[in-house]
Amino acid sequence: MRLGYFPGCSLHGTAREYEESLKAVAAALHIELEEIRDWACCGATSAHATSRTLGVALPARTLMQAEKQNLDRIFAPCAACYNRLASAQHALAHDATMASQIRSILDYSPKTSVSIINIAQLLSAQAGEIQKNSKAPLNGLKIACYYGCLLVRPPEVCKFDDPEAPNSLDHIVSATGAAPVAWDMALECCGGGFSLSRTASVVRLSRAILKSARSAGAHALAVACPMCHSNLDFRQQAINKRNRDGEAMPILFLSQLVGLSLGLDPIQLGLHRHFVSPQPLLDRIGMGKLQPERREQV
Amino acid sequence: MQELRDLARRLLRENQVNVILGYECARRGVRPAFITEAADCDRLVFDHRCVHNLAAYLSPRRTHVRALGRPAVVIKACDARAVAGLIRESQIEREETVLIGVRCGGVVLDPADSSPLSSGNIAPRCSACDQREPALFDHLVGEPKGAPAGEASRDARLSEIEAMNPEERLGLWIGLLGRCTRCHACRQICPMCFCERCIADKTQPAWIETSPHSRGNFAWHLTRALHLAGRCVDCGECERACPARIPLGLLSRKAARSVASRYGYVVTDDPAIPTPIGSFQFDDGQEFIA
Amino acid sequence: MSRIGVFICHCGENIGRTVDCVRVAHNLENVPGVVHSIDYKYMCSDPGQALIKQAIRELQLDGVVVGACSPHMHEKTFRKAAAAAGLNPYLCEMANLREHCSWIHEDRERATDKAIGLARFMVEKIKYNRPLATIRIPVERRALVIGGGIAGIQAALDIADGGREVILVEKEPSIGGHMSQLSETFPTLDCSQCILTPRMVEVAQHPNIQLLAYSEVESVEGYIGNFQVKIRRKARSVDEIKCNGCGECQKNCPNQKIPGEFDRGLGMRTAIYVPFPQAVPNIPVIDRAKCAFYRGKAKGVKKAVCGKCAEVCGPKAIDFDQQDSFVTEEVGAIVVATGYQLYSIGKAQESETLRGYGEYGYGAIPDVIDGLQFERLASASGPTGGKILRPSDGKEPKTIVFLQCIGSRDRAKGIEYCSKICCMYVAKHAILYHHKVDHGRAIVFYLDIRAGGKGYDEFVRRAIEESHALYLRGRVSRLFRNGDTICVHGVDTLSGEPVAIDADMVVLATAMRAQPDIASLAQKLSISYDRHGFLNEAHPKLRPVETNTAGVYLAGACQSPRDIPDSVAMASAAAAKVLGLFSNELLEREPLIARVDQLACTGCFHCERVCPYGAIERKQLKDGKGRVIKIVAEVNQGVCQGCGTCQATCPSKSVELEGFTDEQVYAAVNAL
Amino acid sequence: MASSFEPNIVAFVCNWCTYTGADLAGTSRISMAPNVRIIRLPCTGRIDTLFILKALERGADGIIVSGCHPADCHYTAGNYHARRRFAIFRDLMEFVGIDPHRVTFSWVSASEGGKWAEVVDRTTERVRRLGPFRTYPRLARGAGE
Repeated sequence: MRLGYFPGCSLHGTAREYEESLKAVAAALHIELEEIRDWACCGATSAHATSRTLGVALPARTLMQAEKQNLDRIFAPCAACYNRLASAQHALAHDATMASQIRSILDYSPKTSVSIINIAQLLSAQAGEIQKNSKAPLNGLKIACYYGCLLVRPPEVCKFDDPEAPNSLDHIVSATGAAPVAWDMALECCGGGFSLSRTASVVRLSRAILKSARSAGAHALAVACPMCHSNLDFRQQAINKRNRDGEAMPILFLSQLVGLSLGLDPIQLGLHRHFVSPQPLLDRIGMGKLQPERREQV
Repeated sequence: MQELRDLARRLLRENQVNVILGYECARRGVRPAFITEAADCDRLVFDHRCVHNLAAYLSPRRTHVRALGRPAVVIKACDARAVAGLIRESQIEREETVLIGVRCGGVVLDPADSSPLSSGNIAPRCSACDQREPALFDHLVGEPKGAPAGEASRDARLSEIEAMNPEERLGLWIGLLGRCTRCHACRQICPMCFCERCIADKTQPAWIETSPHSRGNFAWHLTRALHLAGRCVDCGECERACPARIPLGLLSRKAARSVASRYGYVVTDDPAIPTPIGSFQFDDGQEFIA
Repeated sequence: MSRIGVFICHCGENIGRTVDCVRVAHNLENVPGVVHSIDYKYMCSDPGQALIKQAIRELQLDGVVVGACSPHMHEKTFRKAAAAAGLNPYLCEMANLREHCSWIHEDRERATDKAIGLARFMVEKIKYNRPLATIRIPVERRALVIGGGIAGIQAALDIADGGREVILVEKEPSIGGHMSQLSETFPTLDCSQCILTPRMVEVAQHPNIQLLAYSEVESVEGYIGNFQVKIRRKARSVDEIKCNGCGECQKNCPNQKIPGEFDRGLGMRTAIYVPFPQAVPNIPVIDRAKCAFYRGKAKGVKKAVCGKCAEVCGPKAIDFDQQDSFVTEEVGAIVVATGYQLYSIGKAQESETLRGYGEYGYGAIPDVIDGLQFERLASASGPTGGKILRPSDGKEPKTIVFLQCIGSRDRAKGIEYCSKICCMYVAKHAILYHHKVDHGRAIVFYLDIRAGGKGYDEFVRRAIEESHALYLRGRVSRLFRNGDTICVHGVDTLSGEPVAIDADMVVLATAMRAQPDIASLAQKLSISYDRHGFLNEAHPKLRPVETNTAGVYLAGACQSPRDIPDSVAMASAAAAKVLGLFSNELLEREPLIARVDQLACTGCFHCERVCPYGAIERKQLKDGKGRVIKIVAEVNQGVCQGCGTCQATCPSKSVELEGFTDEQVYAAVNAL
Repeated sequence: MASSFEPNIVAFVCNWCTYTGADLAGTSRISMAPNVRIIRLPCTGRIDTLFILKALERGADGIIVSGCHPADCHYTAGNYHARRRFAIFRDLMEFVGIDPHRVTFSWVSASEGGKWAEVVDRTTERVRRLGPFRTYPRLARGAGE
């Protein structure tokens, strides 16, 4: 299977481990990821918050690049990137004024038939393969699947899972051998892009999520968004210290969990890069020690 | 060939049927044969010259054939679609007819043409055909055949006409249909035209003008194509029979394209599948309706 | 046809103002075949009709064209007048010069030209009209009622009291429907069971009613006055005649822990069970999916795994080998009263456009229940004996939140219509809760309060003012578990403030939806349904209980969301229609139906394929010696409704629709 | 084309929806072009493509075919059958070069008097722009005869 690949900025920066683990998992599942040449930032939260046109034009340009490369399916692992690409495509297909504006900006009119998929779509289609190739099933692990705001919403754009009671991540986690827990906060906001500007809000929101996962008995949280990961992972020390909420909760990318079940090396999966060490988790499934000397500080 | 003759002989000897509808050699090429004696079965042939759609003789309106008794009929894959049509539309009973399916690698355009089958003389519909044998039969005879020669670009002409502007199209059809003399050979030879009294012959009221005059010709051929939509088996007999050489298949194939693109319907030799006109889906396309 | 009279009406000024009626009449005079053409101020008046009658008699007219208003208005009037003068009524036609001409045009000249054209159409058409005779068909004066809820019960009793036999078919083991599950009813708070049960017993004991419970309609053939209905009697595994309803079998059934459908999963039942103690008929049924005997058999265990019920049954009524059986009944009319189902919250919906409400955690959070479950909690005969207790821990909820419009009025993910009953039953729940729980706090999230009806708005006011329910106008976004409470996040749109409430229990007022299998029933009956699956009435205002298939009537929530009084009123109306139909031995029908030219018919049966009513039959044509020449189509006069789809489909035009024959249309088109 | 051209348009409509809708337009006094004359049939299912051909032969410049919306058919399914018949017929007409814009197909319910007036006015305006239907007269003289 050949897929167009849109890493987005985070996967080359703060979420290197997401890309590392993705590439390792893709190789193990024989998925060929072909990076879109000269892709641009999706605009994240800032672009469409300031100008709707810019928020569509940036992803539209990437769609154009992909089209020129003859890619008919694009995989965007970051939930926010996915959301921006899909929203832009939706706007091009349903908003004639916007479409003509974008046409004049890019001097090109991107087709709206290219399919854009996120990690939940990709891996839930591979659930059978994951289960079949599982070398180290994660039996006994309880995972809270965290969808966040952008993976399955808005429904008219995402159209692949129930926007209020999704189960695609749970489906994937089940395939790794771990047990997804039933919890209430799977779709709540972590604070998103306010990490630096309104840290207190982020801490309050992220704490509620961690608390809910903990009370549901989860050993770790599985995420699909670098922004959510950074809020829940990086801010957790502050949260836990201030509130004495309990033990630290490792935050893993979905691809890392899948990688572990496929028997890939934890270091190759970038597990050593997290602030909250996933070591207790590894201990629980009887995996070795993460090499402390290889741990890099970001 | 021997297999076919032996089978025919056995069917007649065992009184399973009274007549074999098949092909025999004629002065020029082959022609339909109606064999009622076991001794005559050696006259039967089947090869790439057997273009005729013998299903047409099964129509209850062919009383002279009916009079011969219970028939066995030699059918190619395309002819089987016509047999299925006749069963579907209650014209014949499946159990009353013995179907001898023949494997076919394509036939020539002109039954009088005795040269070997090549991309030069093959009937265009055969180049586009991917069915080497019928699925509807009682007996299947003949050696397996390879794919026929020629380009499978059957509908290029159709698309070409669709791409013309309306004036050009109208001009084209005025030219073509203007040649029609209303001899109705197209209707007489068509296996799916089996009406007791054709609409073109109805005079009270005369919806279709009877004189050979372009205006009535348009009404006739449009109506015929509509009646054949989802029923035409594309056997090409109408074009072969037309003394004015009007490419009538274009109209019925346009209708076929219309039902295929709108309703995903393709004519098959399964009598259980209903025709597209006469059935419907709640969400059938209606882009043309205000 | 050669002696046609044309009568142009001025309709006072209505036509005359824009159409020069004198010119129209003069012009038509010159059309071949017209022997008489006049205009008059009011054609429909007595003197106007007298003019027509006089002309028919004196001039021996054999066709009458009245140029006046819409035939929908006065066709019957003029045909009656023609008939009174001895002319066959179907030789009288109308040209619509008012609605379709004078009222919609201003230019007198052009309107007059058009009026002449319209009248010409009719003159040419009528030359081909044939005298037709009204069709009379016998009526089988027994009725079938499908569905034994309150609507079906009412319809059955009314028809039976009118002296006609009724067959009442109910698919569940007992009649009673949703109403039997309710605690009290709004706005009077009388106990549902107390008013319903006597009616159920009356059904069972009525000499004119034959009750077929645990049965379903398998197929319907025929037409008004003459339906043949095949009914499947599902195997109860209990002999209905032998069983005396003692209940020993239930007491001894080892499987006591099956969540009961009647209690909406809040109470338990056994594998052999009657759905509720007041069931009619009071005969148990074995749930074969749950019964150990059948499970063992399905697994291939040779020896009977269990047979407790058969052992304890005195009259030996248990019949493990019972099979579905079929009965066929002849009836003249059918009342459909199949009721509704509740919107299944949070579950996969069968329609892709409906998405459910995962955010409310129904099914995941045990103390989130639906309205019907609350009814069971509040019911004196329910699983808690009428106490409001939480399903999770049996505690009394001190704060309860009701959410209205779950599924209803939500175009984004539910259905757009209003379910009509929820505002009222939520008010009822709030009042019942106030009665049953001391110092309890009830909060209602609503979009609008719709309380139209006798005593309805007063009832809602009572919930607010006397039962102190707090009504907040707004939606709830999400429910979270918070320890053993449920945190309700919503918004009060009147104050504009977000609200968070810690509730002990949440009740979702879910939408009323059409029955899931309505399409197949509608198909059997040849009636139509809307896109939500509610059955279509013949006319939304004037024929609310009839359908477009003559002889089939509607009652209750199968037609649209309805409360009990509406359902009962509708059922009585349907019963009145049935009794009206049954008041005659013969039924008269308009003769505007199809007929086949059997000489020309080829027997391809395209007509049979397109006929919406199954009116086409196959007929063998035989020669003098009795040999079959061919098989041709024939129209069943009782079934055909005269749509004419057969004629347009017939390739050889061997079907004609009386009143709209090809010759008639052709003649009109030729008059262009 | 001379702007004074007034097209001759025939409407074949079903009795239950469009005819009644046109009645409603009348009772509501909605003014519309006087070019359209209605022929009433029980159902769109009864409306034959032959009607269209014959009307065009007899000098109609435009045609309207109108009936009940899907799911509203008085006879439950006549309009669904008609929809397929007309869809294929329209494709064929277009294929032989007869301008399909001369024929308007529409669903007008008994309550859509306003929509009926729109259909009438729009069709009249469009056919007026297309000019008289000369295809058939031309055929009668006949390029190929």
